[in-house]
Amino acid sequence: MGKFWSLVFLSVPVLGVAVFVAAASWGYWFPQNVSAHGGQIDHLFMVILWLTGAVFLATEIVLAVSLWRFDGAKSPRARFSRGNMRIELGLAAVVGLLLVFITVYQLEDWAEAKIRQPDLPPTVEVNGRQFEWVMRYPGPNGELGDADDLFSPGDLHVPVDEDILVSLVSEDVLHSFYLPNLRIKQDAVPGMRIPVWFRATETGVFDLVCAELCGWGHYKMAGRLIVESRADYEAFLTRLEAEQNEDGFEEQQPTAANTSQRHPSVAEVVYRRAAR
Amino acid sequence: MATEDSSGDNAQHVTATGGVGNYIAVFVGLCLLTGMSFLTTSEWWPWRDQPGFTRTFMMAVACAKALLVLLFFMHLKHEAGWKYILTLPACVMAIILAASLVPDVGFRLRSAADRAEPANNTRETTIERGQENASDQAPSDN
Amino acid sequence: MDSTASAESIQLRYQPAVPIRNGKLMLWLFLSTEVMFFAALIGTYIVLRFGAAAWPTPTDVHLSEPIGALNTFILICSSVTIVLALESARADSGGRAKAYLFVTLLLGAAFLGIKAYEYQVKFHHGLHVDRARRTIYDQADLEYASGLRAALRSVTADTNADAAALAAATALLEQANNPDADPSALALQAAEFSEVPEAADWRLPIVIPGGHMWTSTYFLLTGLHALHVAAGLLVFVCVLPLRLGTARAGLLENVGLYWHFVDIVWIFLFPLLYLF
Amino acid sequence: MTVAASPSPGAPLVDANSHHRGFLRRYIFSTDHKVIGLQFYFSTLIWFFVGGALALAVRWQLAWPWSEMPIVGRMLFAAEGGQISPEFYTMLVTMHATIMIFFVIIPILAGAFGNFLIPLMIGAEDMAFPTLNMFSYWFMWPAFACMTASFFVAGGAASAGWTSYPPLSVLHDAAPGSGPGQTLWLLGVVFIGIASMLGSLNYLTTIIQMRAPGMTMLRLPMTIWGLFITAILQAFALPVLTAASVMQLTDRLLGTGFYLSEAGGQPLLWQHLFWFYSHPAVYIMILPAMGMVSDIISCYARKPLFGYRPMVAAIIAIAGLGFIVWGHHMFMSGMNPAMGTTFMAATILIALPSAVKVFNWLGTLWGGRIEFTSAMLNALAFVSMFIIGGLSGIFMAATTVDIVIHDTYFIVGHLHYVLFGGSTFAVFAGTYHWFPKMFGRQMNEFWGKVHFLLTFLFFNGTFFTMHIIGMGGYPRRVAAATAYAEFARFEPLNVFMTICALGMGFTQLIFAANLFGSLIWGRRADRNPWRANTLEWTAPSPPPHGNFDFQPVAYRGPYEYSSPEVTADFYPQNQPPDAEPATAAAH
Repeated sequence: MGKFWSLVFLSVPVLGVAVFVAAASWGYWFPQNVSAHGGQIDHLFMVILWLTGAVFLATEIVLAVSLWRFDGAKSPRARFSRGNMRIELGLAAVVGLLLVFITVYQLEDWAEAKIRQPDLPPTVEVNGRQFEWVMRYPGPNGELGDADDLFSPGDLHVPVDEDILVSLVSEDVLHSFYLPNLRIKQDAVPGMRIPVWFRATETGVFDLVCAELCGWGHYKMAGRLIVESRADYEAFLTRLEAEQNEDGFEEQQPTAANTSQRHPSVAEVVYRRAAR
Repeated sequence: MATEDSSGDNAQHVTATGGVGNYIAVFVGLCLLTGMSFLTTSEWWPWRDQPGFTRTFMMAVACAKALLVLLFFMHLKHEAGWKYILTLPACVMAIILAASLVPDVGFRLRSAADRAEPANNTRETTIERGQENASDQAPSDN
Repeated sequence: MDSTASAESIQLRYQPAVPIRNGKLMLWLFLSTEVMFFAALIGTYIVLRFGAAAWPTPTDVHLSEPIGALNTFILICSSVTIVLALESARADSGGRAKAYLFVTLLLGAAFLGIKAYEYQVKFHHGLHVDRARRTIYDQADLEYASGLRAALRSVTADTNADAAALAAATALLEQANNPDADPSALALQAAEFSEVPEAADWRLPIVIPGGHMWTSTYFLLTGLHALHVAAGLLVFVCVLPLRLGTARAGLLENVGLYWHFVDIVWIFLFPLLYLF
Repeated sequence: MTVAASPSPGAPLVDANSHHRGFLRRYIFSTDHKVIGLQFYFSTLIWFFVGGALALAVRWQLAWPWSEMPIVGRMLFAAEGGQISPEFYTMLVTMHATIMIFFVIIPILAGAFGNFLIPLMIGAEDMAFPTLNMFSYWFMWPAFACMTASFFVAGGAASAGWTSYPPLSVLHDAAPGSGPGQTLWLLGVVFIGIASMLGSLNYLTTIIQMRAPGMTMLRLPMTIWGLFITAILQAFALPVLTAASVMQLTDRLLGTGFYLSEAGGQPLLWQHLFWFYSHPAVYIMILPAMGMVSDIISCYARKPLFGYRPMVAAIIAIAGLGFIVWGHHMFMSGMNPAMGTTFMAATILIALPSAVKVFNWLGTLWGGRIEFTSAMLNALAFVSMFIIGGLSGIFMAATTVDIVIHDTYFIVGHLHYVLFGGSTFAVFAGTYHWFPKMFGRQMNEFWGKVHFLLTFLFFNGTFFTMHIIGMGGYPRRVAAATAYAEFARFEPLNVFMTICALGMGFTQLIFAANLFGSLIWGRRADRNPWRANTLEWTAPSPPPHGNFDFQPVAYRGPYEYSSPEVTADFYPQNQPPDAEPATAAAH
């Protein structure tokens, strides 16, 4: 039976590699990358995949081979050995070096992705609430956070090939601002304003996903990312401004009060109401 | 048999202590220290306008008191080496836990206070490294 | 020896690693877990308190430092009495041990009594954790204004009220009923109104920035500490009827170690909660 | 060797009356560690099937969203036309994880195997505090009751995820199960915390103070080392979760605001405190398994464990590092990114001791004389699967790569490779291995192998595929990704995974049948059916109250298989060096 079980365990590395090869060739792979920095993240993933893949193959094959070779039915007596400290230390050194390499190799990209915030005013404020994304663009005066801001739920419009700084907030519970095609993910936390930055390199319509469980409607908290040319983007803002001003009702009042009237959040409602 | 004999007997493990006089001395010390930290709230405390120093002083006093209780009332002064194994890990872990909350929870809210926004805006905070921008107005505030 | 030996009379021998009773070892390990428990709570208090945008002063929340110091003194006394009880038990004078333990019990009860008095003072001033019964508000906003209106309405409906104060309350209510009234101005007037001796008991809502978080942390920390004190008292009550001779010195030592730990927690809570 | 009558705490060794006690004292409110261990075992087995059923419901929804579930759907959700509602789906994922983690893996490893094995393996008659031990089991019942009741309260059971992140879990209106269900969930967690804490303090005291003469710390079997370190992790980490849960309870019930930003609190505070426990909990769920697997592999390879001291050092290193890496669950949470770097470095370092362990298991096999028993096969599966789970963990540890795979199915695949592929296979292995000692009978080997083979295949079919859709960005905890154009391409894979999961679920019935069948019809086992070295095999099968009918003394480490000093291929720990070939208590 030793050979049979050896083959069972050998199937793990064989099928494991086969699955990855098949997935790559049948298109079950990364989402299409349309961001300036995404290629680097994919590259890092592949570096780790190759490294871990090599270790995976080596260890799993050694496991299968030892089952084949040292089947109790045919071996006379086990070789008595309590271990070998020199091999252990050598192994630890090699693995340690690999791990240090992985750590150091991606430090720079982490800093680019999350620490070195580009020096530009926020392009848009993205507000997560159950269960939709509400975008807030600066109005005609170009400043975000004043009375002439423009609101638009669902779709996030951004100009192509420009640095975008998103100011991420949440109104009620945790959400996660996830753009698979841009390799962007960041939780939105109530009470915090978190900057997210990227640069889209291709026009098109992509998914905006909520990746943090936010209630029963989490699965449908979908938005769209619309990457368009500068001209289209400005046309969109103009259109939005026109739509918003048609209401007439909102112009006189301060925006903040407006917002809370238009979008009473669960958190606000609960906090306001005297506790039960 | 090579191993030492086991002993679960209660009477064998009575640790030496300093005696009643010792306890009274420690008691007086604790009372004095409590008085000292209480003094910081009085008008005679010379460093009233330096809360940082006052708080450090009070925590130092509290640590001294805790140490007195540990050493004498809990007899750690007279115990063998095991006392380090049983007490230090918990203290180290406790400090790690509290310390690691500070940069993430403490400082972040602190930046809101530093901005000194109007009262209706205290809920919103910004990540420290984020530069100030005009959009700090909380959309959900009134 | 082998398996054929008669089993009935065997007492197994062990090889203990530390030269203390199992009970004492267990108690020290238990204290380690308690250290972590209070580390989480105190850590929470520290980060929330020093991260808070505003924090009330002791006078805002009717916190009396002398009472806190008195409670500290009581706990220190109880630590001395219980260690004296242990000494007496070791000297095999059970009566004296019992007397000391009884004094410790009384001191612990006194601590809890003072704590209860403090809580009662807080409750009297509307400093509840429970939002429905709390009269403090973090900020002067619409929520505060509606709370003030509700309180004033109940005041004006009170027929036994002092005529002058009643007139002032009616006037303030008229102002508060104006939808354009500035909540901050209302809060200021209400604060002045509360200074009137006859009206102090009516407990109009007040604005204490950071008041919500203060009640949360104060009641959590002191409450859980008081629970520990109460548990200690319960143990004292169970131990008192026993004969506290040398044979019970170990038990008394364990109880004492726990009690000293409770004392140490208070040693840190006192400056953190009362003096900072 | 003579028996020196020295006083020892606890009950006399063999209680002459133990066989005359009432049924209640012997089997229900027993203070015997073996009975308590088995109580834990069977309780968790029931929850294992409940949690598994919830998982299958989750899989059903993912493969065929909003379609009518056969049979079960008609019974449970007649109102929705037999389909799973989104509210119910969030409850399913929450309760599946909660049950599997808190009610199955942790109690079966620490509670069942820990209780059963610790005194036997170190040569003690019972735990240091038998009555306390009994309470540690009975404190599980309020937790069981809370969780069971939560399914039947208004709004259903907790549905804020097993991580219970506020504000979702604090605000009453935010999630469907955030009513009484969430409160019961928190109470359950607090009760489990008390039970585990009592248990772990007991284990620590027992292992420190009640080892048999000669059983030095470096002669302890790896199982005991795993359980020892686990108990330390529990003792230090659990109180933090208890404190955090108390704060969430007061937030929910009394109106405090620790986790509500509107009140000056911080949602991230919960995440820090929660993961301060729950990351070490990951090791609580794997370290005892690692220990058991080390023992089993060495026994069936008939070869000493390769590198005993490095193995011990690795366990200690994993546990030590495990305390300072919790932040790697929070890379995307809005945590200070600079802290993310520190947490990443510590996390990646954990791969080092893990690699040492895998290498040593392989080193143990190499040159051995391998016996392919059911226990051995499951232990080998543990090694094979742990390699995958460990390696896939490196992707998440690397902060930058975590951006794309955080909260996707890549994580789901990774954690199941560690928890099912790792811990659960170790539980199977431990069951087959120690069943003779628990009940004095052998489990059926043929059905054991059938169960192993099917579980192994279906398991890999289910969870390996998750890495692929995770790479594609498929988010976890969504009832159906139909709202997203990007993920439609993965639907065929979802169907495939669900079919495998169903197969895996039904395969477990073989295990249950084998387990209960062997209780009745199993072949009688003698004291040491596997010719193993450790002390538990020198006691009768099953051991009586008091465990040993002789004074156990350890003369050597637990892994002296195929030692050149003796002709037999094993050399029990308690066999005196000169007493060849009389193998002390082994028949």
